[in-house]
Amino acid sequence: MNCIILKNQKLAEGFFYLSIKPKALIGGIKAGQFVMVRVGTSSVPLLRRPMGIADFKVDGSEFGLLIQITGIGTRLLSNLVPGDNLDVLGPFGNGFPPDLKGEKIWAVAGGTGVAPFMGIAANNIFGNKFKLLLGARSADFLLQTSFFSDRGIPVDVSTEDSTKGFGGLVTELVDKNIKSNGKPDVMFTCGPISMMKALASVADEHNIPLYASLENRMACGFGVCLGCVLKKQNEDRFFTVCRKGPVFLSSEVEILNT
Amino acid sequence: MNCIILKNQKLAEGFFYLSIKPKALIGGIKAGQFVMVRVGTSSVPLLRRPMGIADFKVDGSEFGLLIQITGIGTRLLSNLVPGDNLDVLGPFGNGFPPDLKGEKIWAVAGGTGVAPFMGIAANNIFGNKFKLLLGARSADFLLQTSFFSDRGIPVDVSTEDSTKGFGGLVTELVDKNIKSNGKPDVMFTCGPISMMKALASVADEHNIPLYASLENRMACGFGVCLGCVLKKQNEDRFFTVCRKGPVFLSSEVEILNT
Amino acid sequence: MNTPNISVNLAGINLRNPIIAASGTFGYGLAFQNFLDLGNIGGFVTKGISLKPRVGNPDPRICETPSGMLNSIGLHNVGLEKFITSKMPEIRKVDTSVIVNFFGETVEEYVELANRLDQVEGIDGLEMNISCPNVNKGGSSFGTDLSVTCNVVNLCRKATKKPLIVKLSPNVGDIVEFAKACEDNGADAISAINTLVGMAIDIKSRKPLLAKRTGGLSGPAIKPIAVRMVNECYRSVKIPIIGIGGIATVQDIIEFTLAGATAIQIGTMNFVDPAICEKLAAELAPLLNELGVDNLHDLIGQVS
Amino acid sequence: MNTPNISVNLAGINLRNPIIAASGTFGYGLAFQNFLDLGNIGGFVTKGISLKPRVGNPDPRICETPSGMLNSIGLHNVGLEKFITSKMPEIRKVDTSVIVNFFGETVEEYVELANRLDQVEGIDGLEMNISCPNVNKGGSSFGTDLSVTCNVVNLCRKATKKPLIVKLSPNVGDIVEFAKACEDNGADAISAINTLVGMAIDIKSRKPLLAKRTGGLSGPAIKPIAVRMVNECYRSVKIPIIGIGGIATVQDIIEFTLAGATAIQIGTMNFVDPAICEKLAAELAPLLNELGVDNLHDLIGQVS
Ligand SMILES: Cc1cc2nc3c(=O)[nH]c(=O)nc-3n(C[C@H](O)[C@H](O)[C@H](O)COP(=O)(O)OP(=O)(O)OC[C@H]3O[C@@H](n4cnc5c(N)ncnc54)[C@H](O)[C@@H]3O)c2cc1C
Ligand SMILES: Cc1cc2nc3c(=O)[nH]c(=O)nc-3n(C[C@H](O)[C@H](O)[C@H](O)COP(=O)(O)OP(=O)(O)OC[C@H]3O[C@@H](n4cnc5c(N)ncnc54)[C@H](O)[C@@H]3O)c2cc1C
Ligand SMILES: Cc1cc2nc3c(=O)[nH]c(=O)nc-3n(C[C@H](O)[C@H](O)[C@H](O)COP(=O)(O)O)c2cc1C
Ligand SMILES: Cc1cc2nc3c(=O)[nH]c(=O)nc-3n(C[C@H](O)[C@H](O)[C@H](O)COP(=O)(O)O)c2cc1C
Ligand code: FES
Ligand code: FES
Repeated sequence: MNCIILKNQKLAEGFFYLSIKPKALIGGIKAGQFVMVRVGTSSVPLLRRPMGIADFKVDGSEFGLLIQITGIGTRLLSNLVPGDNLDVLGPFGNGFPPDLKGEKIWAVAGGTGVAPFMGIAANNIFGNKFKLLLGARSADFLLQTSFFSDRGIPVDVSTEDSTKGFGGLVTELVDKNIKSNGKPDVMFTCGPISMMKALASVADEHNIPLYASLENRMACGFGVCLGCVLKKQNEDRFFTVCRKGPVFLSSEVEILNT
Repeated sequence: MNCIILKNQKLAEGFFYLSIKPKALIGGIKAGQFVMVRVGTSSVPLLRRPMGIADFKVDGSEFGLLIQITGIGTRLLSNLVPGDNLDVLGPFGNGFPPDLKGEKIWAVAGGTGVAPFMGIAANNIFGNKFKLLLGARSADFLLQTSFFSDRGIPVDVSTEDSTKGFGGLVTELVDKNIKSNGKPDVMFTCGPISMMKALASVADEHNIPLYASLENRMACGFGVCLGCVLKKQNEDRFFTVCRKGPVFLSSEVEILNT
Repeated sequence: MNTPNISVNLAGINLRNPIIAASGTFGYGLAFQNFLDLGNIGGFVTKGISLKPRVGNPDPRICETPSGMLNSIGLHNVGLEKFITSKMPEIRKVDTSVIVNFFGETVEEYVELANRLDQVEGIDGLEMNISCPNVNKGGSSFGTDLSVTCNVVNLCRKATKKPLIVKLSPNVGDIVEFAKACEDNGADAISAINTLVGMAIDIKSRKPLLAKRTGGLSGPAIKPIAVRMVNECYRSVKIPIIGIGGIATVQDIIEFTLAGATAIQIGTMNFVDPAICEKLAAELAPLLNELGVDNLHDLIGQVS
Repeated sequence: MNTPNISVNLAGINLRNPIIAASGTFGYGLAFQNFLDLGNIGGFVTKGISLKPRVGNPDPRICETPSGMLNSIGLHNVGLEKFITSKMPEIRKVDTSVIVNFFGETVEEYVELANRLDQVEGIDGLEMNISCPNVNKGGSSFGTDLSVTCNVVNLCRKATKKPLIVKLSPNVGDIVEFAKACEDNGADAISAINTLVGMAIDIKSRKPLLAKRTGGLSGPAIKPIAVRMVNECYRSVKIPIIGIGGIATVQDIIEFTLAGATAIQIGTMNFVDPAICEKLAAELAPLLNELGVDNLHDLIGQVS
């Protein structure tokens, strides 16, 4: 799918946000889905890079990617300028469940993990049931918080170096919130695997269903290479993250329970 | 050697001219030498591309490359914009002999083969002994002729489709010039191998020493890979084009005499 | 200007064009219908099928390398039963040639698979993947032991009347010996090449980037090795060769054809561009026109 | 923070760092003095030397491939006599370890070369290139025939007291057999790997891009194969291994070290950046600091 870069915005050192216009509408994007992005046209880098869809318009006329530079591919993407072409496949995967009962939905995110929740916020999917708890190492890396507050969504933040909000890990912030406000009906999470693991044990302890957006190296993004598998909890079988996920109930995947 | 692009000028469809400023002066450039240009920073394309030095300043503070798009490397180079960095090694090779006796020196060029003679013209190396005979398939591809005429150097042109100057091959133009003006004392040539071969037999017939700038695939550019060899005339030995050339006396290389 | 003929006859399988999607990179074909019309490609090879379903290797299973990738997907597949009952009915609806890739852990398993698949309607050919660990030989690969290769090809040949293609391992000293062994034992065609064994290490964790330590290298990086092996085989056997390894452009297809390939397979590049088989199919006739060739067949093995 | 130790002892050769320029990509060392200070690199290996001067293969001899290149330079070198009389006096002035690469067309030539080079002052080690055509065996390579390898290594071992390194061909079914054969026959170290045989074809002229039809594939494309082979050898032999194949970054050096390399060689990348050996040498200690390692030696073979 051919797309055009509308904007490339630096958010913090090593983080940028691409606003993208598909040349044809992308039907039915769900928050938590991802796209496979081709970087350049040569064989280095060879494979597409998976990137979660951040903000998007429901009519599929625009979407954004919040990207952290971690290697050759993301570095090349960071050089894109408005008007450049971008070759994208997707949307792929299942996204966060949009039709949950419960009255209190907390999204717990770390770093670029805030991205999929932008789509939920922008399209007001859960109205005032929704709250964001965002953690980062330092205030500069608390990305896109105003995107949520501008839309009236409560945002509670933590920083490891105490430069903003609660001083500590975002899981501690979750604990604190549970203590003061009671537990949510369901949690969503996206971020570093260590954070999501810690959160999975908090969720387990309090018996809160947790939907986690997982990552793995991917070659195809749509279930055919079988490269992106993770082990099922308590079963000698694998899921493909790209097709069965990337959003899973935390109790179902071994990696969040070890 | 780090360089900065000063200008990227399209000359004709598929041909462009890069004006380049080395960050440190390049000592002692001679017309007919070449540089090895790194294209990008990834392993595709892997090897540097050899490019003849076109116009240059004798103090080594600026030089130009006249480039034809023929593949991935030259296409990427055509996208450079002023301010971009370019990683260049050289100058390499021996260039055209600058200290020839004779009163009449003709440079016979085809297409981008005009490039090395720009350095001779700009630095007025042979004064009014020097004349350019330039051929191309069509008027649009007669490149840089005003560069020479602006400097008072006579230019005689031919086009295969008769859109400008003499209608025919540049070797026919040489024949015509010899018939009307007498033969030159020496000829230089640069251009397609078929043209240079034809010219070598003209030179042979009239007993005119001919210095030809040859090409070959190159990996290093300075004599160590032994990849760029051509066979010596009448000997079972090879020259490296990069170190013994790229300018050779036409009688010395088999490829111009077969 | 005539439209050049790009259809080929591959050991009795009529392909509308020489472009086949390679095993393990095209699933069971069906998922690609979102990206291309299977009716426009020569055919596809299924993911390798075993007698029983297999969960495959632990993860991580893939990583990227310069102009290539490593994979250790392993034996992950739905198994013969489910393949026949739930995949084949869908596959049969598709208007393209279908080649089923299969493998066993023992010679007996290979033979049983050949036997069973022989009976299945809608399969145009069988491709034996012999780059698999042989449990009876301490896990060394079938395809790197000449006598084992002879034996398993010979027995599978007897087990099926369908066109039998043997897919060669490049991890051998002399691929020609193996190509000849396949020809001598009744193979109708060979596929060359499967992946080269490679390894990559994460320097921070000091762990291999693949859980299985090593994996198969594929992609443009291996193309020169594949072209060489196809050409070596072409010069030594008479059965047709399917060229595989790093094909990414229509020029690459011609390169393999000149080296000796009757048809080609595209693997890794299906991930990069899931419509690539169809796109290259559309580019083939125009390129032949440019090259002044009427019939792709006339180029097979014509490198001078 | 201490400065990590990056010096290594390679079979008795003390290298100030593990970075050696590979044979055939560094000439006789001298031409690189325009680009770097040889006193800052571990050492270099000369272009392969034969008894008599050799003109090498017809041109074209090189072409580019995805993330790699093919070469068929062949035997082109100045010959032993001229090497000793006109190159060695210059080479001796250089403050770095000097390894001389040599090859013969017969076992006798190898032995005579080992004998003669043994007497030459200023040579720190000998590297036998056994990926050469054996005229007495119809041109098949020494390094792909196990008994020939055993024999030639054994006899060269007796002919020299200098550290003897055997450079292995990757074009074999099982490189470990060859590594063991070298160890058993007295080699002090092995270099792995030489180039993989590859081929590329110009589709317009229908000619191979190399006049010799095939050539050796080198560059980043082959790195995963090289890392795997180094690791296989490390797990099977005790003699030190020089890792070679596609090294382009300081991270690649650590990757080969973890796989089992005591030292490494850089080949093709010397063409892309003639100062690369010196640059990577400067980057090595800082990277070890980052990785929390005091001594490069502690990383050898430490992939888990
Ligand atoms: C479903 C999904 C959604 C993602 N969403 C985002 C996002 O919104 N923003 C963002 O910055 N990053 C996201 N990532 C991670 C992103 O894909 C990697 O950071 C990126 O591929 C690294 O590429 P590189 O070339 O810069 O790094 P390199 O290290 O050079 O990449 C080498 C290889 O490893 C793979 N790889 C490396 N790290 C990862 C990883 N963490 N996950 C998957 N593959 C990896 C790459 O695909 C590539 O094949 C997501 C990953 C997945 C699987
Ligand atoms: C001494 C010398 C001076 C040159 N001067 C000029 C110049 O002033 N202007 C200009 O436009 N071109 C010049 N060339 C040719 C230029 O180097 C090639 O056109 C260019 O390398 C092609 O690169 P590519 O990636 O675009 O093409 P590709 O075909 O993708 O290149 C593939 C490989 O082949 C090699 N190659 C292909 N064609 C040639 C060729 N004709 N000569 C040498 N190597 C080749 C490349 O180096 C590369 O390794 C010169 C070549 C030499 C040897
Ligand atoms: C992820 C992946 C899975 C593969 N699985 C199989 C398989 O099941 N059976 C098989 O014979 N080959 C398998 N292959 C090998 C390919 O079919 C092909 O031979 C190889 O990838 C080289 O072609 P390429 O360079 O075009 O990818 C697989 C390759 C990849 C990349
Ligand atoms: C142009 C060229 C010439 C080579 N000549 C030799 C040689 O004479 N002897 C030898 O043992 N290896 C030779 N090699 C192989 C290299 O030393 C090295 O083993 C190989 O290139 C792999 O390393 P790389 O990927 O870093 O290039 C040559 C390689 C190249 C590219
Ligand atoms: S990325 Fe290919 S199956 Fe998930
Ligand atoms: S290009 Fe390397 S020797 Fe000439």
